[in-house]
Amino acid sequence: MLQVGLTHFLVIGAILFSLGIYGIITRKNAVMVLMGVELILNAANINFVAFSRYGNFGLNGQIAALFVIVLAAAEAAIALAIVLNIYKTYSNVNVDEISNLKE
Amino acid sequence: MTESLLITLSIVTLFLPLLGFAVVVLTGKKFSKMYLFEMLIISATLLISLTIAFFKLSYYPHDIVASLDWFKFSNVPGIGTLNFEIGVKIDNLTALMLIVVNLISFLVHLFSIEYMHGDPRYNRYFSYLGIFTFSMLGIVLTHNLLMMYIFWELVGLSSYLLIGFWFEKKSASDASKKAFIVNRVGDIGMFAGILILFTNYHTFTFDKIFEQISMGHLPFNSPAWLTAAGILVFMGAVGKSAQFPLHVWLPDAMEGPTPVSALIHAATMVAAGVYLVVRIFAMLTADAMTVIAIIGAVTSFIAATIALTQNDIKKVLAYSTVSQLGYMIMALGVGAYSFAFFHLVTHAFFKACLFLGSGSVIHAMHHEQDIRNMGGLRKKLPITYYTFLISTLAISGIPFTSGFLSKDGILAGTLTFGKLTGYWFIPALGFLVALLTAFYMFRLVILTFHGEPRDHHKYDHAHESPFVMAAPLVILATLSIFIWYTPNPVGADQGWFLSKWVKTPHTVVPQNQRFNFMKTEEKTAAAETSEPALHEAEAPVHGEITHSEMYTEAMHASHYPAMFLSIAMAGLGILFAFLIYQWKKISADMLEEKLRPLHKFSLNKWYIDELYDATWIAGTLAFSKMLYWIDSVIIDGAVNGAATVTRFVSRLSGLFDTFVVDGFVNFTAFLSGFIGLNFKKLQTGKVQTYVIFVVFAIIIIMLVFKPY
Amino acid sequence: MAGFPILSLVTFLPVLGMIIIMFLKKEQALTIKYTTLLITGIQLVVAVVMLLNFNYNAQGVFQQSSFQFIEKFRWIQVPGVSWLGTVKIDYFLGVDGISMPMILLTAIVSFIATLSSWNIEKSIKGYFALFLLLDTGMMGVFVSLDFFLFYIFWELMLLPMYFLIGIWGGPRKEYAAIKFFIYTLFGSVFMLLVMIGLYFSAFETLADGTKVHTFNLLAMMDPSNFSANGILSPFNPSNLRFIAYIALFVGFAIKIPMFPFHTWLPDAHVEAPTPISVILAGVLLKMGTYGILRISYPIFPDITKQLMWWIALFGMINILYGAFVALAQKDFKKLIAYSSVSHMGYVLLGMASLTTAGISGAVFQMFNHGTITAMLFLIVGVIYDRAHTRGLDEFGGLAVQMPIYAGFVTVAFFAAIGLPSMSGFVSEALVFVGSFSVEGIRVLSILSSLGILLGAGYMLWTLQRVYLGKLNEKWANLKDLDVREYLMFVPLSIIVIFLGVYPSGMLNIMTTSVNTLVNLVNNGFAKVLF
Amino acid sequence: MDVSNIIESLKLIKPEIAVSASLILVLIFDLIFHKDKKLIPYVALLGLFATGYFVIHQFGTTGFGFATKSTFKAFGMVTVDSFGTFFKLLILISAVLVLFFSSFSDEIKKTTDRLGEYYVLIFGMILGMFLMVSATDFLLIYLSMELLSLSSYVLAGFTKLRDRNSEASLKYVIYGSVSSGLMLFGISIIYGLTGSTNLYVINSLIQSPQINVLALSFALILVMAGMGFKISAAPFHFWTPDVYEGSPITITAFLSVASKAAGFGLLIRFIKTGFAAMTLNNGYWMLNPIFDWKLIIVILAILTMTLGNFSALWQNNLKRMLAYSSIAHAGYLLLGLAVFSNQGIAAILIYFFVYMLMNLGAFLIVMLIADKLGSEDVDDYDGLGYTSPFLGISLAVFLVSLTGLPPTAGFIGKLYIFSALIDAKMFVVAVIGVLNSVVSLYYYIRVLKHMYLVKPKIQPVEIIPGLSQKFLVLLLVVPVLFFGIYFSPIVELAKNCVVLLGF
Repeated sequence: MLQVGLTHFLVIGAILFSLGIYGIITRKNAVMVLMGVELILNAANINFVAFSRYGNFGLNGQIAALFVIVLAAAEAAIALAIVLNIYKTYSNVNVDEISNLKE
Repeated sequence: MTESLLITLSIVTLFLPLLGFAVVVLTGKKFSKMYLFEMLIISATLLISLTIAFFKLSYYPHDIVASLDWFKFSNVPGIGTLNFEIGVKIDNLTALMLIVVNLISFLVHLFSIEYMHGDPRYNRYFSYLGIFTFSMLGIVLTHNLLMMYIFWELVGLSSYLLIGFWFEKKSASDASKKAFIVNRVGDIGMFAGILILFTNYHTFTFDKIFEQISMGHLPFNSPAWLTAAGILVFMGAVGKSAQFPLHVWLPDAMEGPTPVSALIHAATMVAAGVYLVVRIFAMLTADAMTVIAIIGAVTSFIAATIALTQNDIKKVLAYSTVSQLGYMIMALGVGAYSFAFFHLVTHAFFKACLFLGSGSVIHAMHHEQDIRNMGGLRKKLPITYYTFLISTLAISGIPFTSGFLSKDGILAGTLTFGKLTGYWFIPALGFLVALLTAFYMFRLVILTFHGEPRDHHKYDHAHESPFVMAAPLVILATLSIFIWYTPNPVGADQGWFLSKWVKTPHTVVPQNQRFNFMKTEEKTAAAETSEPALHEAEAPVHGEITHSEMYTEAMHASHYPAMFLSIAMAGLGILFAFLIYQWKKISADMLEEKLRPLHKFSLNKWYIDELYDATWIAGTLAFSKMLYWIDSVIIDGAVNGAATVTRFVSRLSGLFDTFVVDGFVNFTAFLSGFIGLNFKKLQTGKVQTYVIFVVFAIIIIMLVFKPY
Repeated sequence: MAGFPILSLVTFLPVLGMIIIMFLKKEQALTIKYTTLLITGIQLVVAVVMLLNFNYNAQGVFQQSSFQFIEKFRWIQVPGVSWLGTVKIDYFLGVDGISMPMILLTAIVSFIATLSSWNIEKSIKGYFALFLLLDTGMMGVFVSLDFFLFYIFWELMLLPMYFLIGIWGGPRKEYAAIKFFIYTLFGSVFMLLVMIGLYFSAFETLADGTKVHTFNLLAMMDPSNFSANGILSPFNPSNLRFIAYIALFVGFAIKIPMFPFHTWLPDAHVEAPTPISVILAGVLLKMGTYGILRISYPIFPDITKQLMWWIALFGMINILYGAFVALAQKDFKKLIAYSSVSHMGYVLLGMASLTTAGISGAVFQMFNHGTITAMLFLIVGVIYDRAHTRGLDEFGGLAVQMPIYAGFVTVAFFAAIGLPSMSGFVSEALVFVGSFSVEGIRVLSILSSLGILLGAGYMLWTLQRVYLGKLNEKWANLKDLDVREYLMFVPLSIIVIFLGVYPSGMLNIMTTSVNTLVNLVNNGFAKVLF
Repeated sequence: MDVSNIIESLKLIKPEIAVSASLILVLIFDLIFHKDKKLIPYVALLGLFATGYFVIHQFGTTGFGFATKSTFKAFGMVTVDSFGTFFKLLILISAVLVLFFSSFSDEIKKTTDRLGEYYVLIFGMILGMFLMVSATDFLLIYLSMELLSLSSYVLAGFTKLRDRNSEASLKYVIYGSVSSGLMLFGISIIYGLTGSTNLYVINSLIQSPQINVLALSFALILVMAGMGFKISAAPFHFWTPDVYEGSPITITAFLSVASKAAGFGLLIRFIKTGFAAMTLNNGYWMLNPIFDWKLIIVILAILTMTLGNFSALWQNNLKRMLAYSSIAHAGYLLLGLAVFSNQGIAAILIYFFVYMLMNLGAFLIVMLIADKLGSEDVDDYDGLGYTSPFLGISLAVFLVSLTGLPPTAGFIGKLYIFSALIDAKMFVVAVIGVLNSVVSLYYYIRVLKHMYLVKPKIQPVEIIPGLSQKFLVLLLVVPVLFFGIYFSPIVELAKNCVVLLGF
């Protein structure tokens, strides 16, 4: 009988993390890139909660997860505002093309 | 006349010419008559010198020495006090040299008044003569090697200035440069020799060095080093006295005014080399003496053969000077010390006379120096002719002249040397040179003064020189007669010059390093050790016997053979000269034709200059160019090259500004540029690329780190 | 004199001048010039006053009590904690027989260089301000007895030099300036590391008996001040000391400049304006050799003895290499620059001998090279000012056109050749006397003597090409020296000849100190007591 | 956690409270006086001075704030000690200076209508930084870093005057959030391995042998990535040049000094609190051998300074050049950390103090020139040294100081860094360090070359700074020179601020 344990959560966290990285690297759309970031944050959240639940470490991890969720929201808000601004200037949100500052 | 007064006078006589130089050189531009001041000075110097010489030779049998510390290092670790002394030593040699130098200098000054008349740098010329006299007197008066070296270089300077006096001519400035540099080659050797002695004895003073050697203290405890020191110091003489292989500068030095040639390049400065060897004679080992004898003999032979074919009146005389200096050096090498010095003195007078005579001719012929354009001048320039003739007889070694006495002595010395050591080629060369000398000197006389004039235009304008030029000639010619040196016209041994004034010094070289014939016999040696006090009282320093009895006997035995042989040689030479040039019994052209290769070889001075040009000079310049190339290309910019590449790349990609060009142009520059360039490329401006880099960085760090 | 801070005066006087100049207006060009002249003049007078009060028998070198005109007070002090010892740096100035000649040299050359700066036209104010700052830097190096202070002065003159070459220099000035800067900085950063290493290795015992780390050079010379496990302690068997010596030496060698670090010199000289070339050759190069004598030798006597052959070898290479390359030059100034390389080789050779004669010769040569080369650069400057070219082959016969000038040229050239009766001879002779007497480097010494010959070669050739021969008609209107130029040459000529005739004037100053140094180095770390 | 603990803790965070209060005050002022923004800078300044008062008072105070667990000793989320206070002071001084900069800056003047937001965000940054340097709990570390980041993301693109402002902002936010994400993931793993987020607790737990070293290393490297981002250590520095160039110059200056200082404060505290077993009597730390910090820091340091210096060689834009230069300086600072000793930390503190003066000075001059010239391109600086001697000489002093030549303060910073290295016998690293500083000379001096040596193609503009601007420049020049000659005060201060609470 398959017991869902810590490892499973961690594997899911790792997969999310990897997907996040993959998204950040490959997506051209800035909003999609930001979604990749959200995936990473949530991967960490899953870890926190899982450790907290299975490790008998008290509630610290879960509280941390709550904070992260809040912060993720704030970050998303700011990031989207910036993307909006970019759209105003460049009329697109393709991160590849926004590369005047270099070398 | 106390000793201290003599010393004072000698110092005065030393510095007077310097004063003359300083005053004339500084004021000569403003006052056109400043040369008279120099004349005054040289007259005073001459008078004082004569006084000193008179008193020294008459009243003081021993040496008069005074010295002081020029500078010193006290409390030197391991040594104590290190003195750099300067000082004056007046012995008989000094006294005689004082007369020779100052007399000839005075006469040359006199001669120059007319000869140099009208030169734009007239006063400058006299000031240079002043500094020369000063330097030469320094060499004469010094009692140590350091000061000798200092004045050695200073005569070099005055020689440089005077040879290049007409520096507008390229040949003159070339010659002066050559003279200085060639002399420097010898000087380096001399300096090295001095260093060997100083390192071991911590003194430069001749007497102190000799004293230490005589006590058995050899340089670096090895007789080989003593030989080396002797030969190295002798190197200085090789340069200054124009011995082979450094003789090449002297003929070129004839670019200077003729009176200068008479004074510096015939009578005095070039004889300084001989004087130096005379000074260090006491410390020469047998090996060193052999080297010296060989160099002297070879030089005299080479120079004599070259003189045979030269057409420039001064060149002939120059080579004859080289040849005669070779004689003196050879004489020292074979141990005929006193004759060498004797020849120095006699040669100084008759050679000065010859040069001034040639000056008179050149002056009369309006600076024509080629003897092929002369002839028949006997009638136009009688005084010049007769004085010239007397001197020529002297140099050829005809009896009743001073030259005969000294030359005869030298030849006897070589003969004895050959007999005692088996080096027969040295006397052979000596006699051969005697023949050649007589030949080329008479060739010169005949072509210049006898026969018909070959350039009538110049001949017609020629006229005898005025008094100030003639008087020196007469005086010098008179001094070429035997009577000044000895009452006996065929043997100088009993004359005051050799019996009283010049005696061979006691050699200080260890017994086993001497020639057999110079070894102190046991009898004498015993006397030396048992009765040193008595010995000293009787015969201080110069009175000692250097040569063994064996030598004295052999010398005695070879006196007459040598005399007859030398007269025969001279006569033969003169005969040939007359046969060929006067009576034209043998055609000179025919001889030239038959002996073409030899003639060319002689005319071109054995191609020695060409050889040096092609090897040393060209080599040095090529080497220096190569080093400079290396310096600017390889050392400076392992990467001037790399920078070029960078620049090329920069143009190509259009990425850089002039930054690279004036950037670090060396390897680090290139490297940093290169690194920077690649780092720069990482900065693509695309944020996703950055993220990729970060991810990769993390992976790489994990791998490098190997925490597992 | 006791108590009067004469060394601070001589060092910081130029800074005072600089401040005065800062407050002057750009337009007051003449005032600025005269201010500078006055300041350097006073500096010279102060230096002479020091000389007059100088005690010839005081040893100096490693003994604080026998240094003269000492100024020492606490500059930086931070009380220590367990992991950080008391930080203590002294403002420590003093003079002994080795630094005194250098101080004189600096004062003389600065004064002459001021005279020669008279026809600078571009931003005069900046020029003279930087010039004076440079002066302070140079003087400071020669009077510091604290490594930290020494280093600060050492670096202080980099920037003024950069600008002086870079702004007032020739066509490739930017390149030359940066090359000079980078090279020197490259050397000095290593010096910095060694300095720190020594700091952590050496102690000084304070008055209250506590031991603190120190930058005091004199304390570093006493082995009893080193702890056994200090990184650069002589008791530490690691070879770090050896490496440190090399690093320090490279720092100094670049300044000398020693082959193969010399390539900045020709560029810097050629591009720098005349007065700066004069300073550069006259004083700056000496800082390298001075540093070796003041720091490397007494602090690392053991390594010095080990490496003496190598130092002599590089001395020889410098002499011969510089001379050969000089022979190949077509640019007058470059030729003089390479001749400097050659002449500084004698200094190295003399130092390597570790004998009194050799080191005295080296120090004396430092002084003489300073005055002689200053003259040579002034000579180049004179024709460059008039003809605006320095090509050796473009001239000829100037001796006819400019006889007075030619007279000074003769003096300077023959002094450079090492003609007796000129100061250069005495120092070169002493160098050879010293180096020849040491068996290990005798061969090198003999080979080096070839440099005398080559020196005569390139100098006389130059003399011939530029001054002798027929006058090139192009230059028939060049004027002879004016009064100001006359004033630059006369004192230098007098010094050169005076010291050639009476070398004791300079040698006596240094003998006691040099003896002490020789003892110190030769005895390794055995305590030296006379 | 009881009330008294909270009250005690509040006493410890007075400066932070003051910052927060100022933030709110500025916000309120902005709302009330939205027509006239002139007052806002003064209010902000007042707030900073008030904060300064508390910061200075905090020197010597130590304590843990907001302890979370009673089973262990009362370790808190916030640790107050002199080390942190030093950094707070540093941050505060640079904030004050940046405030002045802002009042001169043309860029900021053009956006006066949003001035309130600007100051509010700056206060946000300050608060984040204050918390960063005293945080000893991963949670607070993360939160404070985010607070700093979020404020700076906005500020980077604040002026919106040019395209590059927005671009900088976007890059910053993407790069920054990825970094913080990575770090957070790392933190979550550490939490899983040790069961705690408190550094002190982690320190004591981490010694147990059953810790999975691979996982821990991975987590720590991720955390390093986050912190490396803040201090722009290679290879996490890529955002720096782009963002520095794109941001308003005042913000660039602030980021390059304060943000970096906070990052370093955090990094040092993190390593020492988390991994040092004890500090030996001679000042060296005994680090827990579980992770080879020395190797990684040395590698990062060398990489950072080399990359920074060599890239800077090629820059024509002065801002960008200074960005790379600040990367290089981060490398030197990491060298100070790499010795893991109190000496090294003291060197870092000294260096930072000096770096603040000279770097802000350089940015100030660049700003003043850019305002007039409209360009930060080095080619446009040709001949400027003659027409604007005051600015020219001042910039020369700052650049020379940045190179590290005496007699400027920059030399003292370098001296102490290299002293620490030599003392720790890290000779090779020291040699690489000094060689790097030789390279750095090249690009700094290049600016001077353009100002003084290069002949201008067109007549250069004359820039005469106002009296207050001159005063501000002097305020930075004089200490740079003064501390170069007399540096006892900084050393004294640094020496007293090295010790972290608990060791």
